[in-house]
Amino acid sequence: MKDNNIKGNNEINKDICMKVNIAGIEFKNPVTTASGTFGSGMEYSDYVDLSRLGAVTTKGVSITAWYGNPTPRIAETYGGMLNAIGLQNPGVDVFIQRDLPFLKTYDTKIIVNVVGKTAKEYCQVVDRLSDCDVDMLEINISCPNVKEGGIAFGQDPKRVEEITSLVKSHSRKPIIIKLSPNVTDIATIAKAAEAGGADAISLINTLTGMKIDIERRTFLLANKIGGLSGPAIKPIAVRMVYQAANAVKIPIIGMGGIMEACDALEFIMAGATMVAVGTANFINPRATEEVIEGIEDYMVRNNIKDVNDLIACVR
Amino acid sequence: MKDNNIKGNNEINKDICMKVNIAGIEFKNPVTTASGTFGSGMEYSDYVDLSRLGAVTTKGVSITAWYGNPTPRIAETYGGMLNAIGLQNPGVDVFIQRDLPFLKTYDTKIIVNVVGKTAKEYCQVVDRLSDCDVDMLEINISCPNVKEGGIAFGQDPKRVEEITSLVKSHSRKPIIIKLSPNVTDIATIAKAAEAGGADAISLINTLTGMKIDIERRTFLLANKIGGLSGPAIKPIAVRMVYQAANAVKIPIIGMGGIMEACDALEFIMAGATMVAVGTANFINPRATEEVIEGIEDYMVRNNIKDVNDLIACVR
Amino acid sequence: MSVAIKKSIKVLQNIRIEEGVYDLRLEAGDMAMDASPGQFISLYCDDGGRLLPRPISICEIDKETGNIRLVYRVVGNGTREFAGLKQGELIDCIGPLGKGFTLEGKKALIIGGGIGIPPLLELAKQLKCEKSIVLGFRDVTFLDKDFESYGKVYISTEDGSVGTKGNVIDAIKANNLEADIIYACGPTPMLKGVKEYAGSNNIRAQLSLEERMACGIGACLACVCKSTEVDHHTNVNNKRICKEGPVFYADDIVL
Amino acid sequence: MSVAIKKSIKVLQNIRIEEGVYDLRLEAGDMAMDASPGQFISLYCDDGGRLLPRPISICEIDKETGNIRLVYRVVGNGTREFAGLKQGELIDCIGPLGKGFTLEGKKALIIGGGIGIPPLLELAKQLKCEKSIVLGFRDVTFLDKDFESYGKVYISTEDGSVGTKGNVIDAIKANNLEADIIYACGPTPMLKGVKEYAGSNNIRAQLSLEERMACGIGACLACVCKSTEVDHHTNVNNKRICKEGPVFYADDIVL
Ligand SMILES: Cc1cc2nc3c(=O)[nH]c(=O)nc-3n(C[C@H](O)[C@H](O)[C@H](O)COP(=O)(O)OP(=O)(O)OC[C@H]3O[C@@H](n4cnc5c(N)ncnc54)[C@H](O)[C@@H]3O)c2cc1C
Ligand SMILES: Cc1cc2nc3c(=O)[nH]c(=O)nc-3n(C[C@H](O)[C@H](O)[C@H](O)COP(=O)(O)OP(=O)(O)OC[C@H]3O[C@@H](n4cnc5c(N)ncnc54)[C@H](O)[C@@H]3O)c2cc1C
Ligand SMILES: Cc1cc2nc3c(=O)[nH]c(=O)nc-3n(C[C@H](O)[C@H](O)[C@H](O)COP(=O)(O)O)c2cc1C
Ligand SMILES: Cc1cc2nc3c(=O)[nH]c(=O)nc-3n(C[C@H](O)[C@H](O)[C@H](O)COP(=O)(O)O)c2cc1C
Ligand code: FES
Ligand code: FES
Repeated sequence: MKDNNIKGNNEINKDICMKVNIAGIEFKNPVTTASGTFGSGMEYSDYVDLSRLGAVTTKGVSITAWYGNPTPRIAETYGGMLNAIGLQNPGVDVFIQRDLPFLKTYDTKIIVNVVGKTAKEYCQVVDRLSDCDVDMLEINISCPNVKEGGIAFGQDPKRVEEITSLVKSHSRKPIIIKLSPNVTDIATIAKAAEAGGADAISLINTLTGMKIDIERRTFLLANKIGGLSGPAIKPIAVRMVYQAANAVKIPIIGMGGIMEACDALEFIMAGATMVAVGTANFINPRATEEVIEGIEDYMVRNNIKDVNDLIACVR
Repeated sequence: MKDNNIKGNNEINKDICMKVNIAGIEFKNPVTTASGTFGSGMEYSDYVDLSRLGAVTTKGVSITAWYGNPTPRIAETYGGMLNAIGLQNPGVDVFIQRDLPFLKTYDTKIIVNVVGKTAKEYCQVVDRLSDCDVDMLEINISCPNVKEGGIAFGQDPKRVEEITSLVKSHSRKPIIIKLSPNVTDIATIAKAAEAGGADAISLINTLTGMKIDIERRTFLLANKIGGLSGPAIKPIAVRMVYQAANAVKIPIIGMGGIMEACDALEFIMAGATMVAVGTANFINPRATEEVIEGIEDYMVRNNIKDVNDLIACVR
Repeated sequence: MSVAIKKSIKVLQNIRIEEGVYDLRLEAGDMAMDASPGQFISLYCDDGGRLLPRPISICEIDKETGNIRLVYRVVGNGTREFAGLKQGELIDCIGPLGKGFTLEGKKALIIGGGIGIPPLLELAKQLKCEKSIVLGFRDVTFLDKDFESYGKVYISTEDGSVGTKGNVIDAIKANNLEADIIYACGPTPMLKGVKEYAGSNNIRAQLSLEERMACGIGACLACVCKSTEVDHHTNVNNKRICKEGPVFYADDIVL
Repeated sequence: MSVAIKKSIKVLQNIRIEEGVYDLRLEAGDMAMDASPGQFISLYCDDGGRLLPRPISICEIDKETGNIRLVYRVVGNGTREFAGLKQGELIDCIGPLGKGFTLEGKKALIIGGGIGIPPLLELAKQLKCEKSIVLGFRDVTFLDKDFESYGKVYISTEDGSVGTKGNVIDAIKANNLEADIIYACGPTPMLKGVKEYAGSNNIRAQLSLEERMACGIGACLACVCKSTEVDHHTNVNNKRICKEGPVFYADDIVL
């Protein structure tokens, strides 16, 4: 039922094809949400028709409930923000019982972001989700805000390959490995994920940063260090997507500072098959839909029939 | 004559001490210019009294004249800019004959930024400058915009240590190693510079980034990739200065996105003994002087007598 | 609860009512229709360097005209930008956000401290029971006159220049004020004092909290406070101030 | 040369004179006093997301009032922001910048293409010799009337709707225009054509170039063009458009 319905009205009217394909899954358009910036979709469903999105990517899900970090958890920075939420989430069981049924009422694909403190925990979550009606799993080995797991897995090519093949061996769903930008050479890391058997990679997660409150002479974040996101980081993200696209054959989901369609198009032209909208949701709750509409407008204006023709078109 | 004159009027009036010391050199205040954003001081001398600055740090100087990269060499980004100048400069001889005598007419310290395509070239420049009346040398092993040399030296701890000790063995001036932020672990790199015998480190150089012109479907920079600077990168820079300050004992010159005194104070509190103002000069030619005045005002307002009391005060 | 909307709305007036404190009237339309006391609106900056919206509590609601009044203090670059807003200009807003006060009780004590005072004005207006209003300031007072039509106003100042010298609890004690319900908004130390006072006097208390926010609608989990019970949203002891709050029963949260 | 200054200056007028083309008059004071034809002013955006100043050539200078006229086309976010400037508002500017035209020759050809036309107006005004003015447009013309008091104006349009069909060189040939000096500003393909034409006809030519700029004052080396001789500044074959230019002798540069 759902799949027959993939062509939305807009696409038919404008006579353009927005469909993209990753690991055999067809997405009605190349726009998803960046994990952690869209909850499980519920909160934004008042503003956005979730069925318009290529996919909803959920907040990180762990095997048990996680408390997250103490507050303040965020700080504004010039053209961006720092966050150190610390992956607070109710755990995979609540996700499956409550959030998944909600998401299934919409005609969109579901990508679940998976987190763990140990390799075993990643696998446990992946095992649980492999039996559920979700489309892909995004393995977050790049969260800078937790003491164990997260980024520690994502900065060393050997560990990236190991965790990827381990998770892959557990998963009956295609897996996306989410990479950390806090590395010397993103191409090596991307290749490691590919070698481990990843079906796709997504990047970038946040860049680690810090803000100091000079009046109180303390750190602004309780966690001292947080992850930088927003338009400030876009040039770094586009560069990394470009470098990764030159290094691997698997598809890329690009993100980092996408505010409008023109930003999303930079990522696609640099080599991303899909893009994710993150921090922009906080500034404009309708950002995801507006990005989709803007890409369509660009294609109509430039007489481009298929969005796939734009992928990696700048070389 | 010069040294006797170090206490400017402002400092006496405000009854605060702005002097800092790096490798036995005393700077009248902790503010210098970021290499490459201030020419050799000449162009900005119409706007700023160079004698007010703690030091002038010059554009990168190589052994022979360098042409730099093709244009476009810069692109604006959200809250920042990309540059791929490619270290165009007239070479060390012209620097010594023309720029140095000009700088010597001011009562400020002189830090010369040194670049080379090979280890040998770095040493040649260092040899030439060791006989000149300059105060310190900043060894740029982190320029992302040249094919040879530059960043290639700055991303691997082993090579950082090697080039540092090689240059140090040639130099009769104290040396600062300028680090690249495009690394997984800045602490390791900082330690390598310290182990190699660096008298100080400076960071951050620019982060590599890219911008795509979606209308013309090409790269905005002729060089494709450039270095990101400006307020957008400040949280990353402050974090790295903090991490480096925790890793090494040698002094740190902090930079990256300083627009105003409040930004400079973040770096100082994170552990920088001096700070450099870069991209801000392009937006406000008087930025350096205003940063100095702003730090003084902060100290007066908060009843802080000695700027050294602020260094690394947030832990 | 009503659905918050994001839109550009017109500034009707923006005047300084005290050193660094401004009174902003907005032509909020639907937003005003849906708003209730204790809710807030988030205002966006015009300067692209500052992306996150600034949450400001609703001070007064005029459902007939659709106008909303906000009172804010200039503390940083965002509020400094707002201070420059001129009549007729547009400002992007999202709201009304959060869960406001629950109107209840027979004898209410309304307690505000500093810039926590504005959200209590609409509450004082809508609350129909017997009420005493206690307002705490450092030195100069503001907005206290606006409260006078809704109940007896008691003032405390740190320097004793007006009313009781000390804090709001000192003023309550000095005036022997009694209540079966407390409504409070103000700095955390004050809220701690109120929670303790309410606890030891066995009075139900509703407290309005503050935390740094990004989304303002419950999605990002930036703005949590510690809760005594596990929250329904993430199954841990964290409640979202922007969604389950900003107003909580004192017993439900840990300060 | 005069020293450029950075300051906030008042907008006297900002009107649309053609689809996407605006006429901005500024109360420039000292800046106007020091300015000469061919120089430019860099305008700063108000939005903190856009940091770099936008270089715009000076179209007219009124040394008596200290007013300056700029004519610009909306091509991106910065110029779009400028289009919204209202009378009485302030805008941060730095200028006058660069080296303008050298007034010389007995019989001048002034050649402008598209948005390269504005800087030639003040030149046409100040140049006292015999002069022909050739203006090239895609289709609709603008500013051509302003030139008429300073010389005979010839127009070329790509679609032939006004004047000669084709480009400025076509118009020069069609009208048998002669000169001992050429002044030109316009898109690079046009400047290439002019350089070639001047070369093969043995006419001295001054060309005004464009490049992306950061500092605007010669410090950052963003804005270089290839020069035939080594430049005095960095001893390579690169000249700074913001400092040694934007106006160069055709023979001195490689296009
Ligand atoms: C629910 C709620 C209601 C509020 N109601 C009012 C009110 O009625 N009147 C009033 O004057 N203030 C109120 N505040 C505080 C107000 O939001 C901050 O003073 C304001 O955001 C500061 O912005 P700034 O840009 O001037 O400061 P900056 O320090 O420059 O802001 C930087 C970032 O920190 C955030 N921030 C700074 N201080 C606070 C704070 N105290 N609380 C939350 N975020 C903060 C800003 O929103 C911004 O994202 C309220 C806060 C909350 C959470
Ligand atoms: C010496 C000089 C004189 C000029 N005179 C005029 C004039 O009189 N009238 C006029 O309409 N335009 C003129 N231009 C071009 C004008 O500077 C650009 O159109 C303008 O900067 C575009 O800004 P934007 O924000 O709208 O575009 P964006 O594309 O959003 O700008 C992004 C960045 O690129 C730069 N940029 C974009 N296009 C150009 C360009 N063509 N040249 C230089 N930088 C550019 C911007 O300054 C900014 O830093 C001149 C350029 C130079 C170098
Ligand atoms: C508040 C917040 C929470 C986030 N939580 C997660 C998360 O749970 N899992 C994850 O993989 N990435 C998380 N991220 C990273 C984003 O998914 C995204 O990679 C990053 O923010 C860059 O994109 P942006 O600039 O568009 O926000 C989070 C980002 C933010 C701002
Ligand atoms: C146009 C430009 C040219 C630069 N040239 C040099 C250089 O020659 N040598 C060097 O070490 N760093 C160079 N840098 C890097 C700066 O010195 C500084 O490290 C960086 O810009 C971050 O600081 P900022 O954000 O304050 O500009 C250059 C930066 C810019 C923007
Ligand atoms: S601000 Fe995002 S959950 Fe409250
Ligand atoms: S713009 Fe900096 S040198 Fe010309």
